[in-house]
Amino acid sequence: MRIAGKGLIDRARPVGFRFDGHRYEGFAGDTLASALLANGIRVMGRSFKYHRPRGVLSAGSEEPNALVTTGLGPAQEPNVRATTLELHEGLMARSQNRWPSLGWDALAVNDLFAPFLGAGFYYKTFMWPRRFWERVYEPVIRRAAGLGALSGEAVTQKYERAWAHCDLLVIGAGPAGLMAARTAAEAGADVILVDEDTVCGGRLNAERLEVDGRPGAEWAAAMAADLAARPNVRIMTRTTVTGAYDGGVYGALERLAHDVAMRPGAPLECFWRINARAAVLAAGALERPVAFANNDRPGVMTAGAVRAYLNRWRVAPGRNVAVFGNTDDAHRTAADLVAAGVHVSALIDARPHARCDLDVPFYAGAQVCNAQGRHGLEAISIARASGIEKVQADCLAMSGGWNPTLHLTCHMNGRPAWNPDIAAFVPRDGAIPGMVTAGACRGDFSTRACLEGGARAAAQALETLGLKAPEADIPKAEDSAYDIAPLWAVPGKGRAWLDFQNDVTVKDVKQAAVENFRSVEHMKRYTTQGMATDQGKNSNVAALAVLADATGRGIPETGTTTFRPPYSPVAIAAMGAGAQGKGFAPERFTTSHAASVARGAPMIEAGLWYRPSYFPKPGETHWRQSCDREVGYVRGAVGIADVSTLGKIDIQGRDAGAFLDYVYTNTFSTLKVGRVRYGLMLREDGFVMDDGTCARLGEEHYLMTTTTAAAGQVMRHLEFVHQCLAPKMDVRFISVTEQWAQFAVAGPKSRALLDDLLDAPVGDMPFMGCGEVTVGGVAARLFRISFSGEHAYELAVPARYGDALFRELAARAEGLGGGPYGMEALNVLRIEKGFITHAEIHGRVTADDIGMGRMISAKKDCIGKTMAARPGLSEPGREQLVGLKPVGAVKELTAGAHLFEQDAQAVSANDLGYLTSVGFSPTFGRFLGLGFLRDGRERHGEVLRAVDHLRQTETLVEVQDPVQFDADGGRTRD
Amino acid sequence: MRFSGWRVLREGLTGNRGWRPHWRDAAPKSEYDVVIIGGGGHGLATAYYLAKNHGIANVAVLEKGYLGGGNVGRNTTIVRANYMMPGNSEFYSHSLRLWEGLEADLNYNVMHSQRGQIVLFHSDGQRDAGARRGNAMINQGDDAELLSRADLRRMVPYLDYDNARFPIYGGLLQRRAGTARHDAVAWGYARGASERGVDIIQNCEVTGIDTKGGAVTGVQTTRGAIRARKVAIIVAGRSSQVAAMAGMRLPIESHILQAFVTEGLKPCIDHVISFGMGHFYISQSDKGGLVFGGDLDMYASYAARGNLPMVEHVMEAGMTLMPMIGKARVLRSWGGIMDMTPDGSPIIDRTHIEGLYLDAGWCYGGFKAVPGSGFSMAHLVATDRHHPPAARYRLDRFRTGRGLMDEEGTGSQHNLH
Amino acid sequence: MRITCPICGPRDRREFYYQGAAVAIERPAPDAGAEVWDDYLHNRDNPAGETRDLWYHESGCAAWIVVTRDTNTHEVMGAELADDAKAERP
Amino acid sequence: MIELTARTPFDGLLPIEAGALRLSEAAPARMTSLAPYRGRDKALSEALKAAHGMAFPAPNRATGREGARAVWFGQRMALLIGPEPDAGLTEFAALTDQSDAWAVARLEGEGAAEALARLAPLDLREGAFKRGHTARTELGHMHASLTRISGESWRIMVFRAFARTLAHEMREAMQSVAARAGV
Repeated sequence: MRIAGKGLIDRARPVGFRFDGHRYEGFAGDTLASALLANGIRVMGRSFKYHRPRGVLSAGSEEPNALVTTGLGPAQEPNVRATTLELHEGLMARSQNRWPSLGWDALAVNDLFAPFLGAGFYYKTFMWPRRFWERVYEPVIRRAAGLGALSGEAVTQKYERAWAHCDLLVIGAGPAGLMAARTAAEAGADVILVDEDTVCGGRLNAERLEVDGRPGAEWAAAMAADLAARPNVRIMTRTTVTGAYDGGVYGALERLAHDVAMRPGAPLECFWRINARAAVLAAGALERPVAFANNDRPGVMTAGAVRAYLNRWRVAPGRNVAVFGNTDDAHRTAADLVAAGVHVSALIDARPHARCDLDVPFYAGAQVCNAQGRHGLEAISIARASGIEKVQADCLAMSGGWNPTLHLTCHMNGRPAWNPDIAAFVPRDGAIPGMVTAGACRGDFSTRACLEGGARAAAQALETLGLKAPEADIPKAEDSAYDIAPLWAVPGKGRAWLDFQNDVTVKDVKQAAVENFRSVEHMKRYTTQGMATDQGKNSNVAALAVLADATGRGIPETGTTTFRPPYSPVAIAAMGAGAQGKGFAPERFTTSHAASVARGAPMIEAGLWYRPSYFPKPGETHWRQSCDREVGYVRGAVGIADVSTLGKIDIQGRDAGAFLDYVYTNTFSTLKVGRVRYGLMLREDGFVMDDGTCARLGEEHYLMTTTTAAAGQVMRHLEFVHQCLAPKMDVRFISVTEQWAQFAVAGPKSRALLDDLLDAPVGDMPFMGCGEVTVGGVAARLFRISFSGEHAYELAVPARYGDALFRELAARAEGLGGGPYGMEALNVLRIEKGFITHAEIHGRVTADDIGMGRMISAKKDCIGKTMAARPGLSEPGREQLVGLKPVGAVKELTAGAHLFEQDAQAVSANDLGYLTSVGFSPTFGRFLGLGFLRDGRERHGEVLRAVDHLRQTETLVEVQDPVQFDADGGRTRD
Repeated sequence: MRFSGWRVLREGLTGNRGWRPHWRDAAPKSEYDVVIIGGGGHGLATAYYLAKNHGIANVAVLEKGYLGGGNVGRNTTIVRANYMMPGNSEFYSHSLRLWEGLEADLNYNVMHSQRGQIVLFHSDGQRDAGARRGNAMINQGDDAELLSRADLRRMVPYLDYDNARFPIYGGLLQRRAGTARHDAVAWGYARGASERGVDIIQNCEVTGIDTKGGAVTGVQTTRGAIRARKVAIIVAGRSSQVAAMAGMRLPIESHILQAFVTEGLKPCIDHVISFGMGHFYISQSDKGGLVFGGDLDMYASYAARGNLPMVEHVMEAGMTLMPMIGKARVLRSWGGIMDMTPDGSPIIDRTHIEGLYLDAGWCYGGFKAVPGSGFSMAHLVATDRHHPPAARYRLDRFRTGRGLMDEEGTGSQHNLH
Repeated sequence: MRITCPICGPRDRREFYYQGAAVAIERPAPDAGAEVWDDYLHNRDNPAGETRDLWYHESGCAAWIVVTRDTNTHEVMGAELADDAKAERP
Repeated sequence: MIELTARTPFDGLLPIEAGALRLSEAAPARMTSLAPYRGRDKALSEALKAAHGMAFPAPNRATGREGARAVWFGQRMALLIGPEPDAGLTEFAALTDQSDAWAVARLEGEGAAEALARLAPLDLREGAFKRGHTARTELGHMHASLTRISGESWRIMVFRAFARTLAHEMREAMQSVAARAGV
């Protein structure tokens, strides 16, 4: 019910919205919760387990009950707190976790079975019959569990991430935070002031308190305006600091105002990483409920929330309100209600000595012990020495005292300390390096103490930054003492809720203790206490107190559970912003990409690169047809392939040769200028890391190539070897992968093509030779190397000419009866020739396994040499690289099939090896494979079974040398 | 007390007054046959199988904090047997079979749910490697199926098939893989061991290992000295420190692995799904939270908490793989301490000290190993012989290079598998 | 987490690649024997507390650095270039 | 003799405009990495001064002027941007042609640093990253070089093959900044 007065709503701007299909009206400045309360709606949700009707408990992000779903389709957002959801025109919200309706929920029947559904009941049953768990019990449980639902559709709204940097981060813009920010700003520090609310002010916006002689909210607004005008202050409202991380890094989630988020190109939310040299935590405090029977009735809410609805949103949460507490806050609440013209039916103060100066029915030393009204509070029962009295009330404002919002101080494993004076945990100093706490979050509850504390904390933080804080001018404000009589759970029958959302009651905690879940972590895990969406913000301390009581220990020795990031939940889309679709990893395009796509080539991922799979021709209906044709180009005429993705590293210096001798197994210092050599690199553990060719371009100048996959790893490895193992070597290197566009020109007509294309004929460049050439006047490099077993070259030009050169090469190759070839053909060509890729050098093979044991030079040390000599890497019985061809009725080979003796069962004990690469060879007219076979080199000629259970194929294969095509290499050398 | 639906019913009708402690909190005696250092999943399981399989019940499990407070209480609850290297293959196969009978054995519902795990692949090369693995699984007697893109579209339609940075080529499904309620596994073993006479001693930290003439004689603890004929170190996340008490330097680096859970949601993900390109895996708990994680933070740590770069990387992977989870909100993140070995596979072995045994180095695969590890470790401690499924988990394999089990092919040096 | 690169200054952890214990820079002689090599490549102190580990400023200046860090608190105490760290060794 | 047509890395991708921000291609004629050999750092710097009029830059700094700059490019490495390198430099340093290896763009306009703050983990505040400062860093998962040319004008370099991704990432960031500014 809306009441008169200004508050922070704009009555000139009515806002229409829908809840569960019904149309209502609120005002700009409302939250969904305040607007629903104003419209007399009390039931806003259902609890998790018992599906009890629930109303709003709080007025902040800690809300456990009033969770709704907003949006439709890809914009559907479950579990939105009605208490922080800003009302905007057209907002459509729906209640959740109920069927068929919020008012009548079928699963509310669970409430009747509550005696059988106590803490941990599911660990003791549903075990028989065994198969029923997956088939019956679990599906039923899963359907009943959960809160809201995802739409199942991909998110379409934009989210973003960003970095910010500052000297001082102030978390919370209440009185303490505002004072801290101003103090630091005046000292010249770069300040970021963050608050989760839409406006600065914190509790000042919810109270009728004065600061500096003016209403607190007004004072806060003026402070915020002053700060906003300063160039060294950045105010970020609607922003929650979600986590404190190492090195002064804070995570923060910003929700953009609805009207800003709706602009084209604007994000809905931004996840910030704030790097702060120092921080002031001024996050305030959260009020805690009191556990008593049926304290979860709609209409029972925290006293602070009642005041917030009254003062900020000008909404009376009831017409006839009772107030129950154990501090002066109860009196403050009653006074605010009276001032707003709301009837107070009872003021119950648990403190026996309490006095009341208000004209309301007053109960000192009394406790509320029960609440009536299933769909909305109707009456409460008050227990006092004289007996139980029932009082009518449609709203109960309850306060069990305040818990400092110290969550961030726990994010680095800091444990809070128990302060018996305020019956609450307070943060320990230094829990987060560089962070100082101020105000209510350290247990200073008066306004004056917050203002002072903010200025003091800023001064302290500034000192660590080498800045001097100016003398702070502390405004006038209330400074009342905090007088609390701890009250956690009111004794009595009936279920008294601790964790509202997860339906954890005092009984559950006590039962957990009986069953020996006495550690607070055990209790939490056994009962699910504190594991709901509020992460125990409303209930952990009370549950701990109940456990302490049940186990006969004090609260400090019972301990605390740990608060972990995020402070309040953060959408996956926000923290993973930009990664959807292609954004997950950058895309790397070769210079021939456009030309390949224009030829219809499907482009496939190769690391971050894209490479053409094959180049289809009209009439071809299957990739194999294209592949076979392209293999034919290379074997019969000339084929063109872009090989620019291979890593290329330019290596120079006096010790370049010696350095290469150290990283390669074989020797490069003896390589002649103008020649190329194949090299093998090991990891230090003795297994093969990578292979490739290395050309000697000059006396002190080499060009190394790596595989596409390992380019980054090899670069890192070279830097490691140089900087960490051989820093005295005079050698420098830099990646030139992107500098050169490089193309394989392969096949018997490759030389003819190049003779015609290059500005001067190739001449008699020998196999494994290299040199500088020009093409169209452009300086280029030519290497006579081959990955296909044919007479072949690789031609490299500066990348700007890559596109033009590829088009030229492809066209000329076509003129000679060839053309471009893709990865599929490249793969078949190399399998025919027994050349390896990372399918074979998959990290577990030695040089000897792939038949290159002799490439480890005996004359010198190299990385990996010592460990390669370990017995396990050199003894007989290892799996060795072999070639395989089908010899039985089944002609197909599949990679991943395992090898067995013909008469052996296909089980692990008989496993002899496996196939790594297969392809159909048009050259041989049959499938060919490469694989690893135990002692394979001794088994050439044997016939084995290749069994692929997954594809349900079994093929008889003959073992042979990996090199199946042109074994003597004549074609390459010709 | 035997747990059953009838018992729950009876207690419910009589005010739930008959429940008793799930396990007995014991005070340390001065001497035991076997002292197990570490009251986590593996330690409790070892105690349980020592008592059950070998009749050795004069056993103490010493836990420095609360039992199950280490990795068994902070993992992502996945149970699977999809290994291909000899050694791992037979071990995890055995462990999965134990899982399948665990509830009946323990009389404790650990909610082992065989909802199936799908490992996606994103290139022909990954499919071939996946096929090698799947065939190895079947050779071992476990189940595996190769799924096509079309199969996947039918089973898990919410993956991004059309725009993802790394397209989905298919997947390897193990139907018998799934999840279990992690805490319950520790509690169930504790209850089973306790009922068989094992002493479970919480808040008892071991501060020294006593030896004489090359043989173990007992341990020093914060609650006094305890003599023992045999001592087993089973302390994931503290292996190096405890082994150092016996003068050992282990092939282990301890790392942080983070995990995440979202707010509760209505059922949307039925399987366990692993994203081959993004170090990302996800399942949905019975409570409705999406439980997911990624790779190590990649720096040695005992802090059991991580940092944003990996947090964000995990979220990025989720968004590219299944953008329908974007609106799910992360409720909580946490970390566990992973004892990483050079080849990514564990150690169950004797040590150079007679009577001192080591069960360590589970990397990030320890949860599913709990039954198998307990079973095999109990066998080793009781008989001094390696249990065949765990016979390759030798401490000296790195020195000799024999029997390395590098599932990921990243090396048998500390490359952080 | 932020690491102060001796060359680039304080930078976000994501610019760095982590290698492991800094013993990696102390490669034994080829003939040092199996035990020494086993220690070099496999066995680790793995301290809970101060440690020295090796990082590579991969998307920064490409320097390999030795970082002194606390594995319990993640506090970064300092960093030096790997070749400086090597030069300091006796 | 055939004629090969040259294409720039951002061909067809830039410019991009959003609000006050503009991203355009700024491909220099020549880029050469200079990596001094052991003990030749000082000699290289002097030779560089004599030949091209600028000293070898200190870490994270650029030297020279418009048209001829030496930009620090990593540990003991600089990138000479603009001139054809003097042949005499090869005595002191490994010189490697990088002219085609990098996609070079210029970002200008109010809010440029804010747009970059969407992608780079660097402190780009005016006081911390001044005119003439440069950094090797990460830009949306890409290795990058970032230089503040003047107040709101930046040079951004990524590997040539990443040009399209950079254009996409920058467009998103620029649009966000523009939308928040209400333009």
